[in-house]
Amino acid sequence: MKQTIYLAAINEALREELRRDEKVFVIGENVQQGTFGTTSGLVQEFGKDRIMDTSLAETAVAGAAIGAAMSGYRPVADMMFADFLYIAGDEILLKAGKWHFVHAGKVNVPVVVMAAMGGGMKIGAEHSMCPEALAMHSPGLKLAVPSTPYDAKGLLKTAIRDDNPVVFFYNKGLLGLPGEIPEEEYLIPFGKADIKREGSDVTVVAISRMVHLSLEVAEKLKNEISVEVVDPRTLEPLDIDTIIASVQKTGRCVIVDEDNKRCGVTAEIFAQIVENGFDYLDAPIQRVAAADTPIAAGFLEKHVLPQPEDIEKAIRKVME
Amino acid sequence: MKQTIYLAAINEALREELRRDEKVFVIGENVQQGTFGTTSGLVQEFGKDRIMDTSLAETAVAGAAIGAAMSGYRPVADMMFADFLYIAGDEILLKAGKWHFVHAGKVNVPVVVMAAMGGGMKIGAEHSMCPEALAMHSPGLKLAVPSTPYDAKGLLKTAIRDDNPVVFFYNKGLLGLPGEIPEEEYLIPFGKADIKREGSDVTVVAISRMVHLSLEVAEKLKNEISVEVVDPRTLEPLDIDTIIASVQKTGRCVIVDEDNKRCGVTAEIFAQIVENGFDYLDAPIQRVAAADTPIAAGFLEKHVLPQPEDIEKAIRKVME
Amino acid sequence: MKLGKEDLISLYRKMVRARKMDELTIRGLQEGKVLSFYHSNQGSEALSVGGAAVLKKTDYLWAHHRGHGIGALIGKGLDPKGFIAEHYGKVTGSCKGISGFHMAEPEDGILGAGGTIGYQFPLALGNGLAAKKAGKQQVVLACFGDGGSNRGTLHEAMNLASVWKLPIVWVCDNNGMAQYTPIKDTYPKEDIADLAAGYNMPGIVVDGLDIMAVYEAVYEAVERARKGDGPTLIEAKTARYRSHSEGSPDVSHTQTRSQEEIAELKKRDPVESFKEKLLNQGILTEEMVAAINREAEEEAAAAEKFGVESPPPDPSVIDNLVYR
Amino acid sequence: MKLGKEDLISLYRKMVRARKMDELTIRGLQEGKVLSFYHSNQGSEALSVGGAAVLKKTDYLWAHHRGHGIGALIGKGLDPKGFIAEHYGKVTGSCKGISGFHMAEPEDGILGAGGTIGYQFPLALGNGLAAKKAGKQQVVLACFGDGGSNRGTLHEAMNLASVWKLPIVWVCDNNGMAQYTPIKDTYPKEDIADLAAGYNMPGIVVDGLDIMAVYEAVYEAVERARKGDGPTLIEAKTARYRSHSEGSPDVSHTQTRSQEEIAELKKRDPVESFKEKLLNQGILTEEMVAAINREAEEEAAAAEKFGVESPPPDPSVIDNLVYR
Ligand SMILES: Cc1ncc(C[n+]2csc(CCOP(=O)(O)OP(=O)(O)O)c2C)c(N)n1
Ligand SMILES: Cc1ncc(C[n+]2csc(CCOP(=O)(O)OP(=O)(O)O)c2C)c(N)n1
Ligand SMILES: [Mg+2]
Ligand SMILES: [Mg+2]
Repeated sequence: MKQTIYLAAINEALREELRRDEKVFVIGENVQQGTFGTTSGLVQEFGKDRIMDTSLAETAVAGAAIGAAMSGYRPVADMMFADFLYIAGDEILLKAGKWHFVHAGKVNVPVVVMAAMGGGMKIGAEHSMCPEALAMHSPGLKLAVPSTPYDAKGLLKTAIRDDNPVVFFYNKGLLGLPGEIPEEEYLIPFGKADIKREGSDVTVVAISRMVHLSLEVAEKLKNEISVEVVDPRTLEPLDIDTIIASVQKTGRCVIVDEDNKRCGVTAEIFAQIVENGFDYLDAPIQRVAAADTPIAAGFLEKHVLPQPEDIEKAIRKVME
Repeated sequence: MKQTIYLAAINEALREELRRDEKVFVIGENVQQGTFGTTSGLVQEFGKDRIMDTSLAETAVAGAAIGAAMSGYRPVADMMFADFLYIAGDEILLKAGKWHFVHAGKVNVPVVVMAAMGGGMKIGAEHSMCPEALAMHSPGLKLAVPSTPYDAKGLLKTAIRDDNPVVFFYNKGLLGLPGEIPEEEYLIPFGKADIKREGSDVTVVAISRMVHLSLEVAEKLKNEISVEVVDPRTLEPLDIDTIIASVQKTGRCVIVDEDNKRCGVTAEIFAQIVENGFDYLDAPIQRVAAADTPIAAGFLEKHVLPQPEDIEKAIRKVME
Repeated sequence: MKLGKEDLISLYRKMVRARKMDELTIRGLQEGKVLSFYHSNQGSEALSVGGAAVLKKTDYLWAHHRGHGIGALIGKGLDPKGFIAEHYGKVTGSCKGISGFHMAEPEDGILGAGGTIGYQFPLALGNGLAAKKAGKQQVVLACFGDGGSNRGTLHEAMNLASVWKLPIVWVCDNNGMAQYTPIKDTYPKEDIADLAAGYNMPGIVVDGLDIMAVYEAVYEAVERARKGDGPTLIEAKTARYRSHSEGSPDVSHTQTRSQEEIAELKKRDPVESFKEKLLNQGILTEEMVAAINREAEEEAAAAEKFGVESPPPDPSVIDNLVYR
Repeated sequence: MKLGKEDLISLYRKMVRARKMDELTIRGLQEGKVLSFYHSNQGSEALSVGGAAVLKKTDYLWAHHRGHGIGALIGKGLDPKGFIAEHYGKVTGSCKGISGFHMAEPEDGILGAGGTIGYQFPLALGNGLAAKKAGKQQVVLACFGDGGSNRGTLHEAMNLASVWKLPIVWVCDNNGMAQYTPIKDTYPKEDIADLAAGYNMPGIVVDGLDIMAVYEAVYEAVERARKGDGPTLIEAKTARYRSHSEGSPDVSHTQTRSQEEIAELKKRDPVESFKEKLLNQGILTEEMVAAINREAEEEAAAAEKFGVESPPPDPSVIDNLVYR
C-alpha cells in the first residue's frame, strides 16, 4: 500500500486509464491546469489532444464527450462544479442516459461525466450543490460517489471502462483527504457497498463526505452506541442488499446525504429499506440531509448542510 | 356549474388572469396558435404583445419570463413539452427557484412555468416525461399537478397570483377530459390535497393522470375493497396531513405516479408517510411508478408506464 | 465536381423514393398504422436527399427531423423498410419499435435521433472531434431547420468546431417556418448563413429546391472538411408544403396559410423541377420517369407490407436494455 | 456626448475607489475575513466603472463577475459597504451574508448575481422585455467576459433581443483569458464583436483601458437603446493583472504568465493612464489626486471596519426565506 490523497487518487486513475487505452481522453474547461487538481499534470504526459481545454460552454463540453463516445472514444468530461450539470441537462440526462435504450442497443455512450460536488467551502448556492438525485433519478446513468482515495481511484477506473454513461461526483470537501491505496492496479466494481465501520446498534448509510461526518460521530458515541457506517459508493447501481443486511443486524437506520432532502437520495434509500426490510426495523428510519433551501454561503452554510450534531441527534432518536 | 374540458379550463384560467392583471403575459414557442390548445385563442383578445411567440430557444423563453418577473411582471412561460425543461435547468431550477432566498428576499420571481407532461401518446422517450421529481427536488419551486378541469383552472389561477415561481405541469393525457367548474371565479389554495374518492380499506395517493387510473381500479374493486383515492394536487407544498389522516383511517397505502420510480415522487411521499405515520401502517406501502427506463414509444409504452393492472396488483398486495 | 448522367438519375430516383415514402407515412398515420406522429418532408427533398447523397458510408449524418430523416436515409443509400416498420411500432423497425420515429443506423453513420430540436449540435461536435482524432477523413453532416438555428447549442458547437477546425458541415433547411412561427419573426436577418461571420467559417446560401445546387454546395463543403480545412455553414432555402405535423393546423402564427401561398411554393417543386430539367437535357425519358415512379411505388408498397406483416415487439425486447 | 470636467473627475474618483475596494477585498481574503473567494477586477476598472456610470438609477445592470461587480456598483453610484460586509459574511451585507459574494440592489437596478457564467443573458433579455413593455425608457446593461461569450445563452438572448428591438447593451469585457484559457484558443476570430453581424446589430470594439472611450461607446449604445433602436454589442479589450481567482495559479493553460507579460499589461493601467491624461489636461492636480486617493483609502478603511464590526447573521435570517 502507499499513501496518497483523494485528488491524487483521481488523478492517478485518469493517468493509468489514459495510458492503458488511447481511446480515453479528458475534456473540459481548464482541465490542463485543473481547477481542483484532479486533472493537473496530465497534459504534460498526454498532450493537448488528449487533455483538451474547451471554451466556456457546458453543452459543448458534454456534447463533445457524448458525441465522441458514440463514435468509439471513451471521453471523460470534466464539468468542473457539479452545479453546472444543470446547463447540460438535455445532453447528459436525455441523450447520454437514454440513447442506448431508445435506439434498441444499437449505440453505446461510454462517457464519464465527472464533477466536483459538495459544500464546506462556504461558496454558496450555485457552487456547493450535490446533484445526486438529478443523476440517480434519470434512467440510464450510473452514479459513483466515492468517499475515500481508495474508492475514488478504483471507482473512476471502473467508470472509464464501463460501456455505459457514468456520472462520477467527487467531493470538493475531500480533495486533500489522505488514505492508502495499493501499489498495484485495482478496480472497484459498481454496486458494492463498503462497510466503513462495523457496529451493532444502528446502521448509518452515509454518502460521500457524509461518511466522514458519520464516522466522526460513531467514534464519539462509541462507548454508548455501536454505530455501523455503510457507504454505498455507487448510488446506481445501489447495493441495497448490503444495506438491508446491516439493518437486519442492527434493527435501526439513519440515512445521511448532503443533497436536498425532498425527493432526494435519502427518500429512495428509505423507501427501498422499508420495502425490503420492513420487519427488521425496530424504529422509523431517520433521514439527515440538506435543508430544502438553497445552500447559503459563509457562516450560514452550516445551518443548511448536515452537521455531525444532526447525525448524532438522528442516531439518538432511532435509539430511543 | 358549467361543463368544460381540461384544456379549456386552463385556457379560461389564463384568460381570466390576463384580464384581471395587465402584468400577466404568456410567452413561449407557438403559444399564439397553441400546441396543445391551452393557449389558443388568447392572442385574438390580448394581442401579440401579451401572447408572445418566441424563437425556438428554451433558455431564452424561460429566461425572458424569469427576467421579466424580476422586473415586476407576472409571466407565464409555456415550455410546450415538459421534457424541454431540462434545456433550461439553470434558468428554472437555479435562478427562478433560488434567487429569492439567495438574495435575502430582495428579489421576487413570480413566474409560472407551465408545460405538458405525461405519456399515453406513444411518442417516446423525449416527449412523454413527467419531470415532477426534477421540480419537486429543487428548493424554491412550487409544483402543481392538476388532474381535473376544476383543479387545473383553480390551481393555475393561484399559481399566477403566487409571488413565487410555480411549475405547473398539465397532463397531455387529460387534455380532453370533461368536468364541471363553477360559473363564478374560484381559486384553489396550494397544499390542499383532494380526496377524489372516499374509501376505508386502502389509501391510494395518485398524481395527475394516475388519479383516473386509480379511480378506475377503485370502481372495479368496489365490491371487494374500499379504496380511497387522495390527489395531492400540489407536490410542493405537499399536504402530508391529509394523506396521513387517510392512512390512519385505512392502515394501508399505495402511491401511484407516472414519473420514474427511482428517487421520484413516490419515494418522497413514501418516506414522509412512514416518518409521520409509521404506527398507522398495517402493511408496507407499495409504490407504482414508471419503470426506471426511458419511456419506450408505440406498443411498448405501456410496459414502461404504470397501468391499471399495476395499481390493482399493488392494492391487492397491501391487502394481503 | 461533375455529376455524371447516372449520378443525376440516381439523385432523381432517390427524390422520388423519398416523396413516395413520405406519402406512405402520411397515409399510415391517417390509417392508424403509424403510432406516433409525422412531420412531412415534402418540399425539402432536394436538400435532404442531395445533402446526404454526398456522403460516404463512413461519414456521420444527423438528419433533420423533417420526414423523420427519410430523405437523408434514402440519400445515404439505406433501405427504408426499417423506417416504416419503426413508425408502425414493429420489432423489425430501425429501433425495434422502441424509439417510434427516431432512426439509428450506426453502421451507416446515423447514430440516432432525439426529440429536442437542436440536440444534434453538441453531438455532431463530438463526432467531428472523434473523426479528427481517428484521422480517417470522415465528415459530419449536421442538418437542422431554421427554428433549430435559434438554439444556443448551435453557437457553442459551431464555435468550437471552428476553433478546432473539425470536419463538420452544418446544413440549415430554412423552410421559413418553425412549427407555426415564421423565421422572419424569430431571426433578425434575411440569411441564417450570416451567423457564420461570427465563427470564421464560410456561410453559404443555396437554393434548396435545386438538388444540383445543393449537391454542389454540400460537396464543396464536405471536400473542404475532409481536407482538414474546417467547418462550413450552408443555408438552403426550401419549402414546407404541409402543416408542421400531420393533423396540426397549417398556420403562420394563427393565420391559415392560403392555398395560393402553398400553390406558389409548389411551383418550384424540387422533384418535379428536377425531372423537367433532366427531361429537357435528355438525361431522362418519359419512360424512365414512369419506371422510376413505378419502382418507387413498388418499394413503398413492399415497405408497407413489411411493416404491416412484421410482428410488434415482445415486451422482453426492453428487458435489461437500459445498460449495455 | 460631452463629458464635463466634473464628470471626468467623478469617473476618475470612482475608478480609484474601485481599485482600493478590490485591494481591500484581496487583503480580506488573505486575512480570512472574506469567507468565499475573490476574482480581482484590476485592469478592468475603466470598463466596469465607466459602463455602469452611464446608467440612470432606474436602468438595469448585470455586472460582470470580475471584482464581483465592485466596479459596476461604484460606477452606478452605490455605497460599497454592503459589498464588503457580504464578503465578510455579515448580516449587513448586500444579501445578509446569504449569497456570500453576489450583490443584489434591486432599487438600483441590480437584480442579483449568479454563479453560472452566462446566466445573465436570458435574464437580461427578460428585463429588456419588461423595460419595453413598461415604456419608461429603461435600459439594460448586460456585462460578461470573453469566456462568457462562448455560452449558448448569449446566442439565444442576443437573437431575440434584436428581433424584439429591446433596449439592451451587451458589453463584453475581453481580457483575453477565461480562467486559465486564452480566448484565442476558444474563439476563432480576433473580435468577439463580430458575433453581432449574425444578429443585425452594431458590433463595436473599444479600448477597454480608456474610460472615456468606454463611456462614449456605452453612452451611444444606451441612447440608441433608449430611443427604441434596439441592442448593441460592445467588446472592450481589457486586461487581467492577477490570477483568475485569488490564490489560484496565474497561468495560460499551464504556463505561468511571465512578469514581463503582466508588466506589459500594466503599462496602460486604466487608472494610472486616466490620471495622467487628466493631469496633463489640467483637470486634475497632484493635490486633487492625493485627496481622491486619501478619500478612497478612508472609504475602504471605513468599509472594512463596518464589515469587521457588523455581526454575523443569526441563523433565523434564513428561516422561512425560501418563499415570499
Ligand atoms: C427543444 C425543442 N423545442 C421545441 C420543440 C417542438 N418542435 C418540434 S419541431 C419544431 C419546429 C422546428 O422548426 P425548424 O427547426 O424550422 O424545422 P422544420 O420543422 O421547419 O423543418 C418545434 C418547435 C422540440 N421538439 N424541441
Ligand atoms: C457556467 C459556468 N462555467 C464555468 C464556470 C467557472 N468559471 C468561473 S469564471 C470562469 C472564467 C470566465 O471567463 P471570462 O468570461 O472571460 O471572465 P473573466 O474571469 O476573464 O473576467 C470560469 C470558467 C462558471 N462559474 N460557470
Ligand atoms: Mg423550418
Ligand atoms: Mg476573460
